[in-house]
Amino acid sequence: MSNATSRRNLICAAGAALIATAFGTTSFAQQTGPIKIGLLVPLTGPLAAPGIDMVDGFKLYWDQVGNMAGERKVEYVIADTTCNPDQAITQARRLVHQEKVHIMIGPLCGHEGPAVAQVSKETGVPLVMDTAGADSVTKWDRTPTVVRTAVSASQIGHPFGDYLYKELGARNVTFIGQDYTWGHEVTLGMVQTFKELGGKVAKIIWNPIGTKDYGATVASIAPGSDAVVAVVVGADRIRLFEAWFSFGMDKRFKMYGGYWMHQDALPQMDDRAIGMIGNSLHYAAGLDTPANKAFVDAFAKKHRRLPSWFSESAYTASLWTRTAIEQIKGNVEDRAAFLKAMRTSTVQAPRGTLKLDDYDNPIQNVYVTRIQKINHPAVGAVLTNVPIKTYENVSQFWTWKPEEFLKRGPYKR
Amino acid sequence: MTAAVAIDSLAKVFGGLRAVDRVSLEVALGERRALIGPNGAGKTTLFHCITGRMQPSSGSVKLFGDDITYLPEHQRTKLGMGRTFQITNVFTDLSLAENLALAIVGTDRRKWVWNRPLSAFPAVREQALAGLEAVGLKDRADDPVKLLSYGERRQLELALALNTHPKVLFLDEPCAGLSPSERQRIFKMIRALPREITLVMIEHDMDVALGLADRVTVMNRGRVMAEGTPDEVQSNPEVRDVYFGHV
Amino acid sequence: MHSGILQAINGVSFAALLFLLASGFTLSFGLMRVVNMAHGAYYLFGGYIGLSITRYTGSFALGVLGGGLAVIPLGYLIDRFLIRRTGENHLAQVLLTVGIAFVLGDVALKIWGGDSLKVPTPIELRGAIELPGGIIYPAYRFVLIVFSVFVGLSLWLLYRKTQIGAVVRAGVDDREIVSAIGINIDRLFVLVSALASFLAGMAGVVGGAFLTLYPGAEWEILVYALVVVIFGGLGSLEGAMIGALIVGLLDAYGRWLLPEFSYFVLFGPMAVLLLFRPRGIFGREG
Amino acid sequence: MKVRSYGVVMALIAIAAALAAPLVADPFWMTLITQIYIYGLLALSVDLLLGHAGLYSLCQASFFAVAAYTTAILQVRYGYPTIVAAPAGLIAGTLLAVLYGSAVRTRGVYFILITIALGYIIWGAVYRWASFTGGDNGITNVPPPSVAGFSIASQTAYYYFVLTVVILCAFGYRILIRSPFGLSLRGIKGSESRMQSLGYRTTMHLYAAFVISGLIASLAGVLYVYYNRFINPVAASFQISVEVSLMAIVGGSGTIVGPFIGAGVFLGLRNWVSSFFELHTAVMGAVFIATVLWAPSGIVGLVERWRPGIGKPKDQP
Repeated sequence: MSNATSRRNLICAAGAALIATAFGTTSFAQQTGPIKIGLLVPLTGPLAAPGIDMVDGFKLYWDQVGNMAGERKVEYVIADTTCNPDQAITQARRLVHQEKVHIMIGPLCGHEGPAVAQVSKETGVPLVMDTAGADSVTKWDRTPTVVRTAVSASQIGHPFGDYLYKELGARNVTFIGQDYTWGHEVTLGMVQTFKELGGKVAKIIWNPIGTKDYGATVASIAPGSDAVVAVVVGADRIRLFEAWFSFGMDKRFKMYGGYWMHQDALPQMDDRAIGMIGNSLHYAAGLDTPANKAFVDAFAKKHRRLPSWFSESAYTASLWTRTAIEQIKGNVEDRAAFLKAMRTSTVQAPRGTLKLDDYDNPIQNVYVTRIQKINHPAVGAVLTNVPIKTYENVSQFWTWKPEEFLKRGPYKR
Repeated sequence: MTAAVAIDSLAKVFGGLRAVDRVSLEVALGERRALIGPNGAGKTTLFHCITGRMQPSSGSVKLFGDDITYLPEHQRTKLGMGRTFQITNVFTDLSLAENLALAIVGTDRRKWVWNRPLSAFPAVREQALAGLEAVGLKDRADDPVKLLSYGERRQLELALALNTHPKVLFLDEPCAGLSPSERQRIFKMIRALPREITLVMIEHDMDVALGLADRVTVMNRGRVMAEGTPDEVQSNPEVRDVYFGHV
Repeated sequence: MHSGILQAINGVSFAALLFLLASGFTLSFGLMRVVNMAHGAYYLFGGYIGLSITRYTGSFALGVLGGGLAVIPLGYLIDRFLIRRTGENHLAQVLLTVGIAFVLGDVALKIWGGDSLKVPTPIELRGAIELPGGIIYPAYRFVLIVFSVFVGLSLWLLYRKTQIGAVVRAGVDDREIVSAIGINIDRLFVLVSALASFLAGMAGVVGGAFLTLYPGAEWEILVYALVVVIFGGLGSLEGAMIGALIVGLLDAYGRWLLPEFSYFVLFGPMAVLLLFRPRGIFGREG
Repeated sequence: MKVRSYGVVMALIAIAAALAAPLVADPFWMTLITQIYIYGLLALSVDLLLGHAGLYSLCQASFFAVAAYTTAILQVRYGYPTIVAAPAGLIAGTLLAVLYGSAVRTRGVYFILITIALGYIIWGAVYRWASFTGGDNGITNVPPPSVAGFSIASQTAYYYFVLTVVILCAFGYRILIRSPFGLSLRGIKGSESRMQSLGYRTTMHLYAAFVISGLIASLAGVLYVYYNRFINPVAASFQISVEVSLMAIVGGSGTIVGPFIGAGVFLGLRNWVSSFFELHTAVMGAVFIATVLWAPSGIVGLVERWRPGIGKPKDQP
């Protein structure tokens, strides 16, 4: 994107305040109007449910702080991306040019991530990338105006490979992976650390999103496997769960969820899940910390269900954004200052303490969780993920040097 | 001299039904032949087999001595075969002039021209107007066919066939569904056709058929039951029994 | 070997579901010449309604029946007031029914939300049964195969051995004949369209119990159903049976043996078949 | 010639408005209008088959996507300049149309179904062949088009570029549909049997139309990838094929402006309604239902109906 265009767009978007930018000064005309934040999520389409989870987490946070940040009122616009990158781009452009938002938060779907990042690059409007987990965004294709508050796909994969070998004692594993970028990166991240420790991959079975029949998948698990690991998303999570038990696989293999039994899917599963390893994830609703308890209780009270990682993610993205806005005293017109504040602040989120690394990805805990039935005062008896092992302060590069990792290139099947 | 059309033991079978049963027929150059017979005698099926709309189950069709049994329809048209349809088959969404233009360029390479508008071909327009004049529709050249009456459409049907410049023209009940006065009109047009054009015509109306034709072929149940001059056919007792008996 | 057999049974069980959906689609095309792209939406709606009934009454059987029955009036209204107005214009039908499917899908999203929901099955169907040779197979899918064979057989008997079936078959061949012999073709249409809706709704419930229901499911399953009728030939009941088996088996073996080419395995042969036999295996030429 | 001058005046007004748009519209509207031109062009490619030849193709997204992907991959992955990448995209999309053209051996429902199947093959390919196409993430950061050191980088410049291409295409298209070949397509739509008896090898004419349609769709694909700077498998999806055909119908099938009007209505509605109404897909569906039932000739048809005295051939002096 040329200078001419970005300047033109900047001017259109933020008006006179930005003329100062052109002169390179640091004094900004502080505006007094409301701060506008655009949330990009799918409200329709296959990922509508996680999208609504995000909206609920997002709104919960801003309600709690009275829609204020840096002594300015906060207004938000929610745009439906339908989980379609084309629509995500159009909506992001609408938010920037028409709604004149100062900051964008989102999107959800992995493939929308690079698309919205591009709009941020074109227009200079900061993007707080939430939930969309494409590795490349904070590794090979970084954009100066984009920071990530959620997670990189392989970041949650690496610890699980370690756990699989060291704690679960697995040596010969069949992986069931979802066949798209997020699935590749999570699965192959696990495979990488598992193999480096000496583990053997018996087989990787790739399933496209929306695979209707998991019967074929469970039937092709390599016979000698001493463990099976699942990385599945969307409706596939429930289909795999059904197929696993109805084919009697629970009697033949040990199954571990690498990325599987999320809070939003658990109501569709049943008590057979109890005791299973559900996920390796940077968030678990059953996390026993005061910060998380407060968040879960508030969310459960309002929505009569427990928050999924999507809810927590949007909540934390908002929290982080507000922390940065407070730091710059509400002067969101100074985009550079805002981004700098995002990059330097440390946040106490429900999921733990967060801080961005030099590549704009949070360093955070990753929790391996077990499914348990708990009694929540607002929801009643409910299945949830309870951490059994915490990997603390996990970097997106795991234990490798960033340069090493970057040189190795992205995970590809 | 080779015949214009020569059909040798042609048959068409649908399932178990022999719609056309080993029909042999020869039409001489310049001859006007009427094909008559009761409903379901197989006349239209025979027509379809000759013009290439259907593939015969067996037998052969020759046009000016060349075997065209398996030739696709559009190539037959290039060899000089023209036809009309029993159920009016014209382009209702186009204007009359456009209808004729399609017929005029259909047999030459101009039909493939894509980079010049039709209006860049004044000769086509002229020819179309002439063609319309021949059937008395010239003043309606730019009307859409939608606005034409049924009778006028039958005239256009004939004009379409004539403008592929056929040497042999197959007319499938050209007067079907017309009022007596309209029949007379079409009848006159057909009669006024140049004698070089060989005519094969299915006709229900005996008067029309007999008044126009040099020779008449009578079909019944898929077979030829009689052939001859109009007078011969009319006096054939068998024909009288099968055909005129109904009238 | 063991896996091979298991995949075969898998393919057959998926085929059983596809047959339920495709048979209605193919019959309504055969008789009424209607291409109904909203058929997938009927599946989804039936499934959701069946789900609600099952949750409310606790009876899966009632859910299946109710899901099927509930779609009948919906299908009737759409047929009577919308599709009928397009006459025999397939193009308009395709567009119209795509529009209807959009509306129905969005309404379903509004009512049942975006979660993927599973129709709860009775506890006795949740386990696995052991087949000779040590093959463990889900009881539910086994019952589904049996159920589908039963439905298929009933349809076949209805189609081949009864007065109504004879009239329908005649109608598929030549509609004018049917009107000519004084049969009320409209009533026949209503009957067949009700049957097609019923089958689609029922398929939604039984399918929703193992494939789950979610926004977008209607298009995914519709594409499979289309492939089934393309293989089998539009309008042929036997074709729908064979087509469902082909698609089910291609899908199962394709994903097992050539996982990376699973889309080609399904659509490739179909495209080739269509080029050489555009009307499918049982479709009539000409 | 009242009608002709009316049409010319309207076309001139439209072009003048399009030329002036960047002066008044904000950047969001500019991107939306650019998008409308590009999808309008794709809808036009559908309509060559649909509105003229009477074939309903549901694989237009395949040509669009193959052209866009080819251009994107050559530019981003292999660093070829626009002068190579853009024509290569056009050629790749058109070659696919040459291959897929065998679908014209079928008619009616069968044609519709076979094109759905062919469309899914391309979708499956770009989706699954992740090492080459980037899979679900697609290909990002396509550079702005630049030829001989001259780069069309700004949004406004690209807007004018797309506008120019679209106007040229519209003129070319206008000549095409008014040519004897164009007339032959409408003839085939009206009565294929009659066309055969008039000496036309109708399948060849339809095949040629299919390839031309593929070429136009490919052109839209190349324009799209430089507009969006991004491409992913959604571009090849069945959904896109359906949507563009609906654009053509809603706008007015068989006309040149119709598909563009349809694209405007569709994209405008989607962006506008989705900002305040959750059930926007249902609204879209309702628009199609209404169009098919009550306005089969689309918006252009409605306008014609409400414009008494003009546009009817009878009124010509």
